[in-house]
Amino acid sequence: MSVAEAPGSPVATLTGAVVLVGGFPLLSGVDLTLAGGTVNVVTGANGAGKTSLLRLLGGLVALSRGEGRVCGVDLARGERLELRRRVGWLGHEGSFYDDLSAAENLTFAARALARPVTGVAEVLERVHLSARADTAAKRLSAGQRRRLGLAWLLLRRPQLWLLDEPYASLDVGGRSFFDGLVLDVAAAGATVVVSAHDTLGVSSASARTIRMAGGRVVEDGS
Amino acid sequence: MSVAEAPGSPVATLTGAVVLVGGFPLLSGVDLTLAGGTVNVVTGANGAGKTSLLRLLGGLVALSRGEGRVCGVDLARGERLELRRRVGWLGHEGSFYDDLSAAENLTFAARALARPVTGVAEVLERVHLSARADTAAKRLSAGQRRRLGLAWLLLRRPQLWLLDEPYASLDVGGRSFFDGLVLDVAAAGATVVVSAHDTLGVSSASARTIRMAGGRVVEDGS
Amino acid sequence: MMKLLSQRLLGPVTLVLLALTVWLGIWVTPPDRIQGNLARLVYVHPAVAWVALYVSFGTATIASGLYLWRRTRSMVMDRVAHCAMEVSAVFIILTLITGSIWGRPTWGVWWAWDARLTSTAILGVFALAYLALRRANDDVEVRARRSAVFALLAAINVPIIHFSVQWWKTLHQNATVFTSTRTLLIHGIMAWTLLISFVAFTLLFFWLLRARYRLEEARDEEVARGLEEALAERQREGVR
Amino acid sequence: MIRLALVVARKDLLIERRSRVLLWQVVPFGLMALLLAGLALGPRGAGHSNAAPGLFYLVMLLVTLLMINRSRAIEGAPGTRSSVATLGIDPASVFLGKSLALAVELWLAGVVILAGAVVALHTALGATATAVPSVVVTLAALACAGTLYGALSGGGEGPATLLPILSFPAFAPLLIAGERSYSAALHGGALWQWWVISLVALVAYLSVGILLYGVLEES
Amino acid sequence: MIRLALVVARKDLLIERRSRVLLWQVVPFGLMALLLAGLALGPRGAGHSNAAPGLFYLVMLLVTLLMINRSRAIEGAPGTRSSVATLGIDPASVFLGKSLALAVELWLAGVVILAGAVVALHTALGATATAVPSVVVTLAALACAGTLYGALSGGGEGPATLLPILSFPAFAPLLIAGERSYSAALHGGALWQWWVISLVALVAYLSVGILLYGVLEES
Ligand code: HEM
Ligand SMILES: Nc1ncnc2c1ncn2[C@@H]1O[C@H](COP(=O)(O)OP(=O)(O)OP(=O)(O)O)[C@@H](O)[C@H]1O
Ligand SMILES: Nc1ncnc2c1ncn2[C@@H]1O[C@H](COP(=O)(O)OP(=O)(O)OP(=O)(O)O)[C@@H](O)[C@H]1O
Ligand SMILES: [Mg+2]
Ligand SMILES: [Mg+2]
Repeated sequence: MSVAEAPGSPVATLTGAVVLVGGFPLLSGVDLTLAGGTVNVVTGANGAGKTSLLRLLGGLVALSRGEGRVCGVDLARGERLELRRRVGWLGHEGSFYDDLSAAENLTFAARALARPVTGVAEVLERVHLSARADTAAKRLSAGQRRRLGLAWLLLRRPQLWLLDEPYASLDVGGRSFFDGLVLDVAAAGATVVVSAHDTLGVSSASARTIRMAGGRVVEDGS
Repeated sequence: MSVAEAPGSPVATLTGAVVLVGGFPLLSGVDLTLAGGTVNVVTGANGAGKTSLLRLLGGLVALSRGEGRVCGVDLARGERLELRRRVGWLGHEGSFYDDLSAAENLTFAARALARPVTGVAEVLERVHLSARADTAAKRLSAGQRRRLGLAWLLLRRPQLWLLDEPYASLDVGGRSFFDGLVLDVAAAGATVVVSAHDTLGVSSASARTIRMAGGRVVEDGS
Repeated sequence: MMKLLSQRLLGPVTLVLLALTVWLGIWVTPPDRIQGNLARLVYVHPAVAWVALYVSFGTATIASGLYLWRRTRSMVMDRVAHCAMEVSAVFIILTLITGSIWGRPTWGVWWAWDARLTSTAILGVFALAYLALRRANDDVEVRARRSAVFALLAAINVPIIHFSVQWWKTLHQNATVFTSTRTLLIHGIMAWTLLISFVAFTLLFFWLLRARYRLEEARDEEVARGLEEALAERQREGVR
Repeated sequence: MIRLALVVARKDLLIERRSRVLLWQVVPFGLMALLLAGLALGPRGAGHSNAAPGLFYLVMLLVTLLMINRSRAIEGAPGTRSSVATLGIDPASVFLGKSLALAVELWLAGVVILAGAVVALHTALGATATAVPSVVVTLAALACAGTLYGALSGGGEGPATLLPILSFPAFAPLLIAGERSYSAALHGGALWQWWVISLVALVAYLSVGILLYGVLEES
Repeated sequence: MIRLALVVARKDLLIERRSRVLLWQVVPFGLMALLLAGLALGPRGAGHSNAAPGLFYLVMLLVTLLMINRSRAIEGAPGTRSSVATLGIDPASVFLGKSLALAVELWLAGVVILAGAVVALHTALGATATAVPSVVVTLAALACAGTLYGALSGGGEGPATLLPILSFPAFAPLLIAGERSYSAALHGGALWQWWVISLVALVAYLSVGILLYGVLEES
């Protein structure tokens, strides 16, 4: 967050990136450059490697071969903890504590990030969860959990946003809120990478579409 | 499965159905009749109670107030085990064993249902998972897990199909396969209830759309 | 040149020294006055214990430490640590077995809740736990880090074992061979045999370590060869 | 019913073989617990051989708890994932199958722990051999009770930690019966009497399980 | 670092207070285990008071294992859910915070179990009171070691059952030290010597944790 790189300069570069898990190549050689302040949509059939690519970019899996630099961190040198601090991740599970309420989760995040706790109510309002502020996260509906995940990211304001199938579980209102959010975020200089099967609202706009298959990038509509 | 009710006769009837969990009403009085051999799409905003309705129909939560009869089982009398045998459920988690491979999971199901084990390969082929037959279920991608869930249902051939956001995680091919499957299933006399935020391929066809809000049915386009 | 020579000679020299130990231990040295022929275990048990505790566990610990230190971090260190720990597990088990065999006639029991015996057994469990930990992680880097930290934590046990005979009153032999003042308590041919046994078992360790390391290397190479194939196959998935 | 039970047991054992949790984690844990229990009682070595039967069963109890947690984790939350729920297998078969798989695992673990007890606690090997039939029956009873209590504590919100408190009271009689008959084998005394108690417990848990497992799964 | 550690500890304790796992499940389990261990050693009542320190620590060990599993379950898989991963809290603070929370929980549980031991195993109350400082330190060391081993065994594929085997060998010295100093308090003897061992262990685990927790979490 502190190191605001010049907009347009690459936030991530991968060369021949291979990710092996249990001997199976989740990624089989990805070459990719992501410019700062852009929105990138990753598409491809089931099992093509979209989630794996996002996980690599987020420092959640190790690079087995090839080279990679994300947010100024060298993936080959194994400083993934450093990287994870700079990226935000929204997956199917939700990165918060199930037993805490929506508000408590965000309060914890705000405290840990040394942000004012007053921001919490405002963020909850933005994702339309104010009515559920005191409900335990595990009791929220699928779409509400997604919204809480977005709220968490809003608080964190990471440099690189990695969103795995953001449309899943969101209702119509949630989707259009999401589209607006992504454009805002990119305009503010952060980079967004989205994996999707749906045609996103943002795809029509400025987004670059990257198509994957067999663990590689096969088409790059940049 | 054995009791093939006359097509058109109601498979499920709910009157004033209320579901309380921890004092909170997930459903706040649902009146609904589902005819056999139909496709029903449940829509509504996040937190409207779609998943809760499906869970009630599947015997996964108890009825707190009101009356309900699903697949010939009286919900108030608490014979939910009986009910669960007759319905098939596809949720976000997937109802199979993570440590077993895709094929082993289906083989177990086939054995337990006293079906020929040879059907497994064929079902895997239908959902395009043959190439991943020997991969542990926990290693499958999100969409592949969905497909495995469909394969499991295909083997079971339940009387009532409850599908929670089936489009999520499926790629374009998967979605059109799903549409075809649902129409087949309904044509064969089973009843399908789908919750969705997307406009499904089947909605355009014969489906009935039920809109929920605040734990109730607010619009019924039957 | 030196390297080549040592590589060629390690195996034969180890064998010769082991044979020498056996010959000296069984036919040349005299039986003990009290324990009789059983005392000949003195040429096996202390040497095996020495290798288990210091040589092999020490190698594993140092390699783990080097892995954790950023500058020397490499998969070589991880592999050395792994192989050394495996060999160490074997030697710890041998220590327990030879000790038990010796303990039955001298103390009348196979096992006692003596501080040294117990702490040795605990070290053995550490070694097994290390191997279990490696099995439970298949991300290479995660595995390397976790097992390195674990090996360091386990190493704290080694000095405890060594001093246990002094800290707690125990059944087990006090430091008899080398006392704290470093004077040798037994003499003549027995001392020489003892010394040779130590050298022989130490060399045996390095021989085993090298063999194990090569096996691991070969396995990695095979994996790398399989990898090309796996990559090609994965890439083909997209085309279909 | 038997056929289905075998299908279920086979599946559980297959999963166990895949993950090797028993071999690499539970059995070493059991041995470790044995060593530690020995330690906790202090180095007054003489007492150990007396305590051996009790310690053996105490350790087997802990092993059982771990294995039940595993067995429960495999099935996941009831309703969404359990085999009864999604396949309509009759609950009695599920109960039998899971108990059988658990019993097989406990027997395997028991052999190793028993060997550990003989070596580490100086129990007589011959006398231990006479105790084997009673151990087999007691462990089987433990397996049945464990499966039953696993279902009781399982699912919903209750985390794995609920299990011990629920099952411990039920395990206590088994523990005592097992300990007494093992002790009797070691020191002489009426062996069959405690043996019969274990057997009765086994039959009781089996029948309760067959009759009532469905009620538990339903909820 | 301290501020963040407090934030983390507070969050863990809040979650614990919400779920009441400690109160309703872990502590009753501990008492139960104490009773059972008493049973397993047979009705030779006299022996109990001697065995009390060992049993107390054995039970506290089991309690620790359960609590670590809880603490791990709270954080979920590393990378996707853990607070370090998603918030970039420095790992030393996370380690300190989680250890602190665990220590507080263990102290609370310890009070109850100690009371149970006094009542059920007839240990002298006054002597037990003298043992309290050593118990406090030993439990704190257990908490630090536990947090460390929790991170070691955590996440990825490893199920919760890996934890016991990893941590038991490390807990053993703590168990011995605690038992001896409690015994010394009961029967007279050099108290401070074992007390110092616990203290040294606490400091050692604290420093190792502060230095290396990051390495573990990173993976
Ligand atoms: C299971 C039983 C036993 C175990 C686990 C065991 C373990 C060990 C260990 C770990 C050492 C190395 C200590 C060090 O160098 O710091 C050692 C050394 C030794 N052991 Fe044992 N031992 C056992 C039984 C015995 C018995 C029965 C005897 C003889 C009566 C014996 C005699 C010795 C001697 C003479 C040494 C070398 C002492 C020295 O130089 O410090 N051990 N043992
Ligand atoms: N051990 C393994 N053996 C074989 N295949 C594996 C193994 N582990 C992972 N895979 C495969 O790797 C791929 C992982 O893909 P990933 O999760 O990145 O897909 P995705 O593009 O996100 O798909 P989806 O659209 O379904 O979410 C899947 O095809 C999965 O089956
Ligand atoms: N204890 C509770 N207190 C307050 N609200 C609760 C509680 N438990 C559940 N809820 C609410 O009940 C609703 C459950 O809705 P359900 O999961 O059926 O929604 P859904 O229609 O499936 O939504 P989605 O589209 O997001 O999947 C949610 O709004 C949730 O916040
Ligand atoms: Mg995916
Ligand atoms: Mg829902």
